[in-house]
Amino acid sequence: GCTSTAGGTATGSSGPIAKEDLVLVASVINTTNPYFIANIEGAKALSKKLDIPLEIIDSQGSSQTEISKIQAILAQGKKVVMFVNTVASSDTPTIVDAVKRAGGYVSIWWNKPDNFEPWDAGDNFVAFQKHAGVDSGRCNAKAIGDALGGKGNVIMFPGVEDSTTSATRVAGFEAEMRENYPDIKILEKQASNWDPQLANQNSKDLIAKYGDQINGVWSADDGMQLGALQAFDDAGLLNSVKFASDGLYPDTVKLMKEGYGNNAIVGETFHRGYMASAIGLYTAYQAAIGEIVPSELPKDKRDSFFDIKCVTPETLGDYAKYDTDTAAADFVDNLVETGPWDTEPATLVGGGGPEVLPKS
Amino acid sequence: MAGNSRITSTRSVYARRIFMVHKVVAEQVAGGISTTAIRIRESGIERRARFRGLAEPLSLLVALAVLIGVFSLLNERFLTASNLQNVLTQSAIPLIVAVGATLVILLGSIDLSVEGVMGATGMTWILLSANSRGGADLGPWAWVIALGVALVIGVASGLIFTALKVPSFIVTLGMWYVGLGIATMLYGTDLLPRLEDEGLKGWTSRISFGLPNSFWVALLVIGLGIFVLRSTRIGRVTLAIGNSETIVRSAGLPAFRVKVAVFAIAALLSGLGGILATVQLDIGSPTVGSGVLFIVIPAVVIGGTHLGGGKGGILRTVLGVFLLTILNNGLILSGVESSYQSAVTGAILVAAIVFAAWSQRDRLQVAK
Amino acid sequence: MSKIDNEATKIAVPVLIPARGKLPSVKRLGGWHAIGPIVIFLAILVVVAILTPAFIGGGGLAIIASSSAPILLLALGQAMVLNVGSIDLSNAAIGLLGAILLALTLGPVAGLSPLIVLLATTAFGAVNGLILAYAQVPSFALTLGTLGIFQAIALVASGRTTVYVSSNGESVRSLYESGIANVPMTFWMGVLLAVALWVLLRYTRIGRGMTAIGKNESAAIFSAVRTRSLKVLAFALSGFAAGLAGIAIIAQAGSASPTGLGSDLLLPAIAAALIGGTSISGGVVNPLTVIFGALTVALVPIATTAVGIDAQAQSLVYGAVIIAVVALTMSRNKSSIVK
Amino acid sequence: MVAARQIAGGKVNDVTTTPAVLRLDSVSKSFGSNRAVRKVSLNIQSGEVIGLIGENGAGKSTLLKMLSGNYRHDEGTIAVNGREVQFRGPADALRAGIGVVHQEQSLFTNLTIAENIEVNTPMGRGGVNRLGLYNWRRLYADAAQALDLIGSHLNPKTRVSDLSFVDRQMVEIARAIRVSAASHTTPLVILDEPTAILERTETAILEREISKLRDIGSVIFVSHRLDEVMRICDRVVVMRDGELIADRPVDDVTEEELFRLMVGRETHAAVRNRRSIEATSSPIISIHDLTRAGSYADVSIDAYPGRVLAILGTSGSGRESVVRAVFGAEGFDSGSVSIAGYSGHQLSIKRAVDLGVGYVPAERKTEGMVGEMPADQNITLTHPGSAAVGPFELPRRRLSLARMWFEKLDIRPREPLHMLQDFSGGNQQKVVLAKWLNSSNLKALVLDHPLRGLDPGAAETVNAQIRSVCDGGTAIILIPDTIDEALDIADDIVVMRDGRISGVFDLGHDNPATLDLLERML
Ligand SMILES: Nc1ncnc2c1ncn2[C@@H]1O[C@H](COP(=O)(O)OP(=O)(O)OP(=O)(O)O)[C@@H](O)[C@H]1O
Ligand SMILES: Nc1ncnc2c1ncn2[C@@H]1O[C@H](COP(=O)(O)OP(=O)(O)OP(=O)(O)O)[C@@H](O)[C@H]1O
Ligand SMILES: [Mg+2]
Ligand SMILES: [Mg+2]
Repeated sequence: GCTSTAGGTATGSSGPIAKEDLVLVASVINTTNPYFIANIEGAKALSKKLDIPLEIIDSQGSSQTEISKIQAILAQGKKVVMFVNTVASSDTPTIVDAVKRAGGYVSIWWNKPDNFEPWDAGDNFVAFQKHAGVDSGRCNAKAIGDALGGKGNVIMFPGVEDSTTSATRVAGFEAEMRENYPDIKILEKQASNWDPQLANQNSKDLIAKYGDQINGVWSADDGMQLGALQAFDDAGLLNSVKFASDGLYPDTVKLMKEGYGNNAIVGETFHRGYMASAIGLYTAYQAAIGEIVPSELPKDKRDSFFDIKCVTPETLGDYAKYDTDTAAADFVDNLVETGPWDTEPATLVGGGGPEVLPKS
Repeated sequence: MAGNSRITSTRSVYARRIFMVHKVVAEQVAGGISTTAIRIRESGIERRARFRGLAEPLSLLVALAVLIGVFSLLNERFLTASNLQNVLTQSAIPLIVAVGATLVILLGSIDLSVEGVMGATGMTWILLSANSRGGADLGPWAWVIALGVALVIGVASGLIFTALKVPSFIVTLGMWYVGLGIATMLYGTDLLPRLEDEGLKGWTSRISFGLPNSFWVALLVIGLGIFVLRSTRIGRVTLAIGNSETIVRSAGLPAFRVKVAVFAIAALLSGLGGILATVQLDIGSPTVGSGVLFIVIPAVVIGGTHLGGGKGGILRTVLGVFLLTILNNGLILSGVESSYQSAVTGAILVAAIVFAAWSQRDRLQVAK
Repeated sequence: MSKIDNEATKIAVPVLIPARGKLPSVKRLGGWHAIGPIVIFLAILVVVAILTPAFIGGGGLAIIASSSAPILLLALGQAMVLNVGSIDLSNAAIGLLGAILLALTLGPVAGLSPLIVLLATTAFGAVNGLILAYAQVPSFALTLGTLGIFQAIALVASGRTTVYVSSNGESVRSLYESGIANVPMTFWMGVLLAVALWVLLRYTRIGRGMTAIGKNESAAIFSAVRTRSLKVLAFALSGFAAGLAGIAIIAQAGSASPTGLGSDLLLPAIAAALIGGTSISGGVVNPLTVIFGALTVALVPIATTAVGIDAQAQSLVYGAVIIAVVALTMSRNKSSIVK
Repeated sequence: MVAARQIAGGKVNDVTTTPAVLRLDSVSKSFGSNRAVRKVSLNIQSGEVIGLIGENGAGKSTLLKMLSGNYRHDEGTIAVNGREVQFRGPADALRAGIGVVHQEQSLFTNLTIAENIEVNTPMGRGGVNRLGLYNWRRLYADAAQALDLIGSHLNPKTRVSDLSFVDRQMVEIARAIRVSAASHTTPLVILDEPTAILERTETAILEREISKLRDIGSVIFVSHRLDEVMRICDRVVVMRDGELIADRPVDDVTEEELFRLMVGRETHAAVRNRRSIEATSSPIISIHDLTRAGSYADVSIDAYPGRVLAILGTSGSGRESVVRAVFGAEGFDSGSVSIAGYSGHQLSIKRAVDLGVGYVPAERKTEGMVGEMPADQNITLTHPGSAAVGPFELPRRRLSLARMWFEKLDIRPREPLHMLQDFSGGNQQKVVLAKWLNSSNLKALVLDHPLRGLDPGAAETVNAQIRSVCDGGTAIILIPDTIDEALDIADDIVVMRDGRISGVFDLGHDNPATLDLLERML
């Protein structure tokens, strides 16, 4: 006969779970990008701190793989505390549903449908968390705009075209330029799919197209920026072009510090993958052990934007401490002390609901 | 027996008659007719063959010329020396990989493992060279070991394909993941390895004697590839296998060894491409080869090498790579939005193959 | 005609074939390539069950089945195309485009939407087939080209973002949320299609003609088989199956995006078809074993996770297992030469 | 030259003193339970041309494949030049000096003539050095030399795909004799039905060359054309059911005797009563002024029900293209083909079949049958309606239908569920015929070399079947292998030369001499 399906019976359990029964699960999009590797690092640090076993899921860039691997873990009857860096927004409802049926707790990072809110889905979907893309884009735009003295031409490398993360950053960057740097012209956008190699190629083509008209380059993440930097270096243009991007990978830190290419990198927004995973997991963990009751939280604590730090070469020194060997462990120590929303440098700055895109 | 005697005698009458006739024919054919007839036919055949050998590349060249013409009208920077050098740099790695892919396709097989092999080789190479993670700097040995990794993957593909008779499509698809897996495991969880050797940084796009270094490498590989295909046993047997493996076997030719060798060569060239891509990007990444497969295979096909094997060549593939690289570059230079680029490329691919096939359409033709 | 029938029945009795020795039982079941995929799937399953008993107990089977649904649907379409000796590299892109169209249209036209989507995807497939049949170009290159076109259409149609089903999504959603034996309807949809295709191939003139094309197209042409129409039909079926896969995607996710769920199913679906015993050179296919091919392809990544293989090693294991499974299940009886 | 010998219990008593070029002693080979070759013993001397004949499936090719290293023998010994050999593969046989022209043409059509000829030359000895590098100049020279040896003037640089069938066969022979380069011995050249796919006029050239081969080495020659065997060979050996049952000098046997030895019965061929066109009947197929540029021009032919119309011509005469146009398989530029009253410019195969035309192509394996399908499915492939209800097939009815045809045409083995490729050539041909006979509406049957590769016994049964179809009121258009075949079976003969009709004969009134016909062909 017809029954309800997809992995176990629907429980939607609430009520605290004993710590011994818990498993931490961190799901990342791949294990080859520094950001996702940092995700794993943070999860490991928290696992050690809380003394709870950890499982890592590698989605291999595929929604289907992500979902089925998550279900595979849930099916083993474990009570999970989960952090998912979703491959696509549309994966979120399915994952949340599966976790709910298995009586686990999940925090989602970066991508979810705009109309799918934690408070509508019950306590098992503890929180949705991200760094606001619009703010990040604005940060970068300011850095480039100021470095160019408010005049010049810029090219942009968005990520995958249908990615919200990329789209919000693009929107923020464009809005800031439009509003505050009217003399800076955006020459062209070439979606480079978060792929350093493609950004490298696209850079070469745009250099061929615009030559030394290009004064600034923006990339939606540091991976693509590394590809772009190399292309401009090869073309001998590095010294006269300014770069800004999101992520501040440790490699970027090094380049900024060295003053690479006549201080080519002028602005970065800072976040660390280990912070995201640790915050996400810890939020879910608190809900699991009954420390917090999600339904009693204010909405902005369940759909949250974390602080965007705009890093410039001058302020770079302040961030060195987040890349030491013990940085993840230190952060986790602070996190457990101050709670998910108030740990420097990733403090909650507000939110609730989808990001509002600036009007164009 | 008796009842049949009349019949048998008629048969032998016929036989004798036919015998006589044949003598006549044989004499006629032996003298006079044959040699002139053969000579006339032969000269016709040669002319046709020479023309046919040129016709397809010619239409490709025309297509290339048209593209170049259109793009140079759309953007005057298209035809500048710096952009042409840029196009050559971008085509170098696909060219190197495509030489191997052409050999594999001439066998009638396919190699999908390109990106995996590139990742594994590039990662091995950079981790054993001077890089930002420190570790061993083995100098030239890094090249040897990295290409050794590629060779092992290629030989493994070849052996599984030939000995276990698994279709190359699946073997190399699996090897794609395996190569990616090797790269991922080598990469571990540490920082991105960056190239430290200042001499190598940017080497691929540096210009020597008017052309980018990586393009010189590609030229060398193309030259070697053409030589192998034209004038070595491996090359000729590759073509023979593509034509008919049954015949190759019954002729006692080393089908097994040649197939393994071709997969090994292809993997080595992918590996070389992986190292150059790593140099080009200056960073080690398991996905350093991303997107290369989807330039290389269409390039081979557009070049007119048959996926069934046996027909085609490396120079045509070179034209195919140029066509796609120029297309890619030209679309960006003429300001086509990135969303539409895959559609334009796809449409041109379809148009190219339809155009090429149109004249040869025949109701009895089998298109797979 | 009736004269022939009479004669046939008269003769049939005395000429009954003397049994050529007892056939081994595997052969009677249709040979290794018919049961191989089932055996391999079960073998992997047993290994997983032994290593992680909790996984099977916790509805692991239902998870495998539900995550194999889109792969299965695409693999079935692919198998039909492979059967006529071609390949369809665009079917996953068509499926995703179908999902996007469904998400866009479910709101405005409600119940009509799945029909429109299936019609559209079938038409897309048919266009591939028409170009293939009438321009006589190799399918590999052709569908590689149309793949790019469909991807771009998907990107533009979706407005470069995730498209959510605005309303009327319940009935489609229920395909995933309700099911039989704890397995969602999307999977049973695949099973149903497999059975239908199996009947088509085994018991109809159309199926016989398609198989003849795959085995020897020239001979099929000379036997007055409508080779062109049948090839168009094979591609149209691939498009139709892709449309169903699109519906399955919406049923599962409630939304679609050009790089989201379903965007990377092309190669797994081909692998599923081949593991299911389909010959890559045409003429050999059994839709019923393709079901197990799809289940195996879905099982491998789940199994690596369930068994607890290190995340960084999973892609290596996946590749190796796919090769091994095909090596074990492939039908080599067609010819000893594999390309 | 030929030593006297007799067969005694399968053992050959050889009384010559010089070692035989080839000596087989009780050689056997089985495929599973099927004993394809049983205890065959045979001696071949230098400079001898041996004719090997036998029914389809008698084991000839199997025997030869053991000599060429493609199969390994199960029992017995094979000795070459007095030394016992164990071939592990074709390469070993080549080294021993055995060159083969296989039954199926085995040239690489995408490579040059030179490469095809030199393909077996070991590395380091010919145009390929020890490292596998080619010396093209040397390669072409060697190949030209090999071609010279058999009197061919083909350009070694030509690609094989550009050659005609005869020329290809010449290349195969040149390749076979190139084994002398590999072995430094006089070659033994094996020719497995080299003439089967050739027109009779073309075989004349080949026959001359084969006869000349005895100056270079020894030859084993397989053919189903007994007259050919009689002309070319010194000695004939006959195989039946895997056994070697006779070994005679040609001077001691007649064609009739060979036929009886092969088939195990007398020939049943009956002289046909030819009928004239009845005044009332109208043609079923009417070709009018059919023209295709470069192929044929102004061809007009009428085919009447109940009559066999044979078209004679050499390979360039365009007769194949004409009949393929009738079947809708090839297009034409002008003129018309009308079938049973229907006349249209664009004729497709499907339309032709719907109008009641059937076609047995010359290329049986590639065009005539789906080898990997069971025989019964092949039979119903064209007219599935005979075993179907609507779109659904009825496997039982299909099987009983197939059984009926197996019985009627004496197709052996009587196993319609076996893959068609596993039947012998003659039986495959009968299945292909059955495919068309299975139509309820067969008005005309076009037969392109229907007897190609069939042994004389099988040829008789197929011929008998063609006659009975014809007697049933079907028009037959036949492209025969030989003039003989045409005179044997046809009611009308049309001769074509260079794409034009050069002669029309109604055998009811006319009685053309063979030479007469031949003259019009050449
Ligand atoms: N590859 C094979 N596998 C199994 N049986 C085979 C194979 N090849 C040949 N045979 C068997 O060997 C027997 C002899 O076949 P062979 O091909 O030698 O006949 P033949 O004399 O060459 O016939 P033909 O005149 O038609 O060429 C056949 O009856 C067949 O059953
Ligand atoms: N793979 C196979 N398995 C079993 N029997 C086979 C196989 N291949 C061939 N045979 C057998 O070999 C015999 C002869 O086959 P062969 O291919 O030589 O046909 P043939 O009679 O020579 O055809 P043709 O006269 O057209 O050349 C047949 O009786 C057939 O049953
Ligand atoms: Mg034979
Ligand atoms: Mg034969």
